[in-house]
Amino acid sequence: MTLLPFIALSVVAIAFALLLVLNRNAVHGALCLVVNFAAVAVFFLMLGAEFIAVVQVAVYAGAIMVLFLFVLMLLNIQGQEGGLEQKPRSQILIAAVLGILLLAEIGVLAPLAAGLGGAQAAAVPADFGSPRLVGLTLFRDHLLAFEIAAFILLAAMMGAVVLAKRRLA
Amino acid sequence: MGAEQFQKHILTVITFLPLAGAALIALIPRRATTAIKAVAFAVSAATFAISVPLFFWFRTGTPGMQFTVDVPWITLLGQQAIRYSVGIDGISLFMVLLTTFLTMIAIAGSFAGIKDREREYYALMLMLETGMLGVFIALDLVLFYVFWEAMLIPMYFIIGVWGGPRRIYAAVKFFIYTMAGSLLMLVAIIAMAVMKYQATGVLTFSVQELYGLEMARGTQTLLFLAYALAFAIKVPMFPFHTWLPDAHVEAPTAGSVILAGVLLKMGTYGFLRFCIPFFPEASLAFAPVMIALGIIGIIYGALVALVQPDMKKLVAYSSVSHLGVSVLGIFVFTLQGAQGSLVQMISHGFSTGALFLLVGMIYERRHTRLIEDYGGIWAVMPKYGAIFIIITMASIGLPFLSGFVGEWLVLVGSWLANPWYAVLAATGAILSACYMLWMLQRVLQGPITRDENRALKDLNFREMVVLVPLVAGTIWLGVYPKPFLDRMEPSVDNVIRMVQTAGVSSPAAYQADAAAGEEAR
Amino acid sequence: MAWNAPVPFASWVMLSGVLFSIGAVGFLIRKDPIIMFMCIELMLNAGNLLFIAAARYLGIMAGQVFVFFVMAVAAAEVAVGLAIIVAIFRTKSTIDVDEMSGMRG
Amino acid sequence: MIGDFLWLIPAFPLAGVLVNGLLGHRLPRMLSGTVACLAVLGSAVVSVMGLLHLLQTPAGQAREIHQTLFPWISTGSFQTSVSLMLDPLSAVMACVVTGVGFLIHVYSTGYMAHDPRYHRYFTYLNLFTFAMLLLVLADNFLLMFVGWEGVGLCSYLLIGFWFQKPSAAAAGKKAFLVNRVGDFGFLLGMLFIFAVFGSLDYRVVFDKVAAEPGAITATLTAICLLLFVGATGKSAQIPLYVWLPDAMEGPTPVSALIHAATMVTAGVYMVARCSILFVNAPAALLVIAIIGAATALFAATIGLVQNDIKRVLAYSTVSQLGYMFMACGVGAFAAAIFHLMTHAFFKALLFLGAGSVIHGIHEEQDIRRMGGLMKWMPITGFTFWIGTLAIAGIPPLSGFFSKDEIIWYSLAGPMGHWAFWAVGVVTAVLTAFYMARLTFKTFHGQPRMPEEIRSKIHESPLSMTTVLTALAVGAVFAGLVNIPEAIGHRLHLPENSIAAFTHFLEPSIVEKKEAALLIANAAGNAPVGFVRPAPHVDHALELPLMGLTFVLALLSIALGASWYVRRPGTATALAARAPALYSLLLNKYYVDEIYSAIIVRPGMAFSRFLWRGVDVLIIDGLVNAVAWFFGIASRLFRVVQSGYVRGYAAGMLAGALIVIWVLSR
Repeated sequence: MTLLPFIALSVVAIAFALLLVLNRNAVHGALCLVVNFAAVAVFFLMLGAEFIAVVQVAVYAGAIMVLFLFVLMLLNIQGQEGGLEQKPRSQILIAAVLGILLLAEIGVLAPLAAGLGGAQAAAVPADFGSPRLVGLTLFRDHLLAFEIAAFILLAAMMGAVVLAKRRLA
Repeated sequence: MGAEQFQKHILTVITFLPLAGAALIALIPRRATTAIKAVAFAVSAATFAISVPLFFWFRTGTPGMQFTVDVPWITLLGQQAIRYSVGIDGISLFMVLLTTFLTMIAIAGSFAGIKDREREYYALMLMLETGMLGVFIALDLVLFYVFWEAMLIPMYFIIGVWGGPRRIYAAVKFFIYTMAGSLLMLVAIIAMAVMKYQATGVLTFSVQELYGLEMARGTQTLLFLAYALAFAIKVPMFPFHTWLPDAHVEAPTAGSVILAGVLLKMGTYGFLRFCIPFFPEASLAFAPVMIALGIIGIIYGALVALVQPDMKKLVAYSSVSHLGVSVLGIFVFTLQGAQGSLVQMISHGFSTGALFLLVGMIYERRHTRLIEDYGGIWAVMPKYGAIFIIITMASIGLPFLSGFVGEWLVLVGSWLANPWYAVLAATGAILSACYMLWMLQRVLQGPITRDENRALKDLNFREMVVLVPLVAGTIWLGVYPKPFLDRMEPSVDNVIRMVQTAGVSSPAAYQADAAAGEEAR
Repeated sequence: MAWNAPVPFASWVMLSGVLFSIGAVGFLIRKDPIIMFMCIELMLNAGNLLFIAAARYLGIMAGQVFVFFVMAVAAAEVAVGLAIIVAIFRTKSTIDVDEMSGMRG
Repeated sequence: MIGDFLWLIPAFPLAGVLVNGLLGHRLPRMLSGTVACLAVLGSAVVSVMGLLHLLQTPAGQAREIHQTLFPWISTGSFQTSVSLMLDPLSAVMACVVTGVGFLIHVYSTGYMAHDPRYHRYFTYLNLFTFAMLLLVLADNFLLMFVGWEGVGLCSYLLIGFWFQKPSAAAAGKKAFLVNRVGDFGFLLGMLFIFAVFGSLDYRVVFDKVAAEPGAITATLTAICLLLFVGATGKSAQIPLYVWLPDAMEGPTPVSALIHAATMVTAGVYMVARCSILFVNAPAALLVIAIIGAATALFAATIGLVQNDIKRVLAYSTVSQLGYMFMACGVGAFAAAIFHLMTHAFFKALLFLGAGSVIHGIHEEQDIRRMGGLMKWMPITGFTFWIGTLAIAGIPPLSGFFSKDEIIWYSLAGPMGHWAFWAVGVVTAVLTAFYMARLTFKTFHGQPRMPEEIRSKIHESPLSMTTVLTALAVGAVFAGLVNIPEAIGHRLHLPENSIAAFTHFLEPSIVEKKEAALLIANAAGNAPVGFVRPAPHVDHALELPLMGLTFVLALLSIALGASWYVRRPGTATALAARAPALYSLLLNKYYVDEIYSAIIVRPGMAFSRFLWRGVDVLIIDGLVNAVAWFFGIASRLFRVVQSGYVRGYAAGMLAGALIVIWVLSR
């Protein structure tokens, strides 16, 4: 997990993120996002979180992006999106300012956070990111959170079904 | 319930009987108005009947609380902090009697006046009575505050639903004005309980225990101001009085009678029961301010009453003036002053209650409250005229009528404190005569100018039955006030002594008076 | 700069910050709700990245578990969001965010 | 034995009030009238019995009867009870009130015979008698104040008896309010007394003052001046006399009873009762004397030109009261009370005479449209003449003795001064003149009534004329009670019959010689110029001075006869030559207009300003402004809910930035 692959991958991730934002066509955007998620999954691998990397690919890239594409295709809302120019000038200006502010803030805070994480990666057991360890932590320390997550998903499902169901009456 | 058991729980019975009556009325079908009126009057009469023995069972000569009941209610932090503890002493005895008496009279008085939604009206009146009684007998600050706020709600509806044209504005103004004031008091109540808890580890809201609470001078001033504001709005004292004329003008007759007869007394009662005993030093420090406001209230109220075109507004401003006397009586910290202020409260209940009934009666006949719409109606309504004159004389403080006893004692009390207070307050007597007699001249005397007035019918039997007890009350209190004064003296003396002992530099007059008072008894 | 030197934690923070701000700016700029959802996903992902990085550098498993929950919430959020968009599209045949201001105060 | 009957004196009229008040309209007129008269007769009998009892008690014993009825107001050190006291002064007053009162009650049964509210009139009259008796018999200041305001109330009710007449209603209100201003002073006086002496009972207060005379002169002066303010209000002295002339709106018997004989004398009674206080406050005495003299002269001048028969008598009453106060002022309290008693007789006689004149010629009160009534109403005319001679001070009638005694003591009394004497004499002359004018214009000369009335003029019924004759007898012989030493010695009368009245009043009033000592003692340090004992005036002067006033009075009556009977035109001619002065007097120096301009109108304007300006505009405005402010504030916040989704997002992001920044600090 050395510097070179890190920089290469981050350039890829950032590039595709920018492509997503600037892209006029929603479908192309979705694809860019998929590539971005893949890059992040590789990052997870670099950081020793294999299980999460796989989950990332399966859930994010797989399920969520597919859902996006599915909705895009279903609604067929091609081409409404004008270029950046029709957007109201003020909105872009605010967005730009806030973006720069955010970047500056992170620039300032990153070195501080360095102290937190320590220059060197901590010594970790071999199977650090393995599903066994993740499952163990998940069900021993965070069982309640897990149950709540289950409820959230259930509610979301019911909500989505109710909202999108075609009204028969 | 055995006799002595009944005597032990008499206060609870008196307070919650009207509530039970209200519930009973709610069951009666809406159309059976006569039944509703009968039940309402029966319940209020029963409450009054039960409260009368209080006057005789009351042991004169003991300053402490009597008929006390003390039952834990809510436990906080493992301690029974909030208790249902009730009791009356010389001060609150007469307030309770006045409440039950006036509510009975008000209910009887509103039979003709209220034409629609009688069921809700009488239920609300009885709930109001429970609220009022609760305030006077509560010995636990939270219980007191609960009743203090609960009592606002029925009054709000009575003004808001059965009132005059601008009733919504008046009801909302009345409600928010009083509520805003009393919220500060709530903060003060909690602050006191917390301070007591921190100091002694005992969490209690009982008035008795909180009496001797030690606190820094600064906090005491702040807490005093919080309480004083709530009660000043209620009295109402000079700058906070503008809700009263609107509330009175828009309220139905019986509403005005109760509003003036009892609700205003909660302010002055509050000063005597809570403000002064809790914060003696602050009371002494603020006494000049309160006295000044009281005197301004007397003169200002009278002057503004002079030019009112509307009779009810005139009587409302006269209440500001009369209660200014009462406040003055309290804050001169002499025995006579405080007793005078209590008598003034009772006499104001009788005379102003009767005045509102009288104005209500001709309003029911002519549907107008403007003075110039009347003239010379004494010729057409002799009985009405006679009672009107007696009540007017009581209101302006003619000797051998109740107004004089209160005013005289307050003047004696304030002269002992500082002669100039009495001089200024005594001008109130002249001014009150001016506006009352001028109103009387324009309404009762002179030729009958409008022909509607020619056809006015005199008081019928029911109206006489409503007015005669009040007239009798003013005469009895005026001619033979001794039973009243004897029952009040120990408790009032107790409160005044608290201030005197706390007061570092109380003027020599107090000592002389207190000493004289001692050997005179 | 030695290319095989270990990656300091600060650079992970920088990376996720950049990704997050791109997502935020993208959300503000674009009018198409679908794109906005994607930007939100991007932001969430940036968060996850930082979680994992911190878990790795501090050696605590909780970070990874938390990412797990974030994903659950993200999934729920997308489901409901898209359902809303479908519902809106069905009624107003356009899903331009600026027109949808019915919920005005 | 008599001691425990005292409560009967006020009780009888009270019973009359209850009977007439509650059942009156059911009773036939006759019964209601007789009940009222009997009530007053009852208390008259008891008071006379009391008087006789006092007369019989030998000089040594205390001539005082006490009876405590019930405790009234008692809190801490302030203890008062409703208790009555009969001593020579109150006995005399009680007899005057009930005696003259009874006669006027009988007169009223005739005068008010056909009034629709007959029973209500007698209720008020009885209530008045009750209040007056309470005032007179009280043994402490507070109970006296009860009577004091009670008579004020009854005078309000009786003046405004015919309340349909707007002028009567206004006059009633004016009387009550002016009285109330006076009572305000009295109230403060009482408060001061309580603060200083710790009690309001006469016995306690007077003994403390008598114990160390001259000790607290300054406070006593303040107390006496405050009490005197009350007296000016009640007894119509400057500046609070304006209500008495308007009080003539009431029925004439009321004017006779209340505004001549009894109520207005309450002030004099109070000053006499507290003579021990006043004597120890010479400055106050001086003020009383000055105001008394000024009022006497001032009112007499106005009386010269009035044309309403009752207003002339009203101003004459104010003037005579001025005399009484002047007498008190110079220290001759007994003389004041003596004049009060005689005045009660002849002034009541004059008023009732005027009443029967008005009754006879059917409600005509303007003397310019009367004349030559002697032919039609001989009895009224004759008794009226007796009253006129009495008030003018023609011997041997009562007026002569009482008025001349006052004039003499205004020179020779403890605070006497020749200026007072001069005012006394001048006023006596004016009094004689305007009374002569009134009598001649009414009863002599050519009748000036319109033709149709002349046939209907009739003498008053028996019930009225008998009362007139009874009062005439009183007016003639009342004077003999107190014959002055100068005349007494000259006629070698037995010692006890000389100045009997003054000696009788001794125990309750400060005797002149003792007063002189006390005043000298109290005035020792007072810088006031006037306040010093009068130079010793030898008694030889008394008779010649009396003769002088008598001659002057005769002259002015003759002048009156010549101006109004022999050559009727002269008065109007004289008036034409000095129109400014005449109109000034006719309009009573424009005092009423001045009062309303200085007090009433600005007062009303100020209250209107207070109401409109301060109350509605400022305070209520403030309250509504608070409400308006919250309205505006909430409207402002509404804008934030713009519905522009991305606006919210930007807001959220900005918030996030700030939070990050804050957390990282």
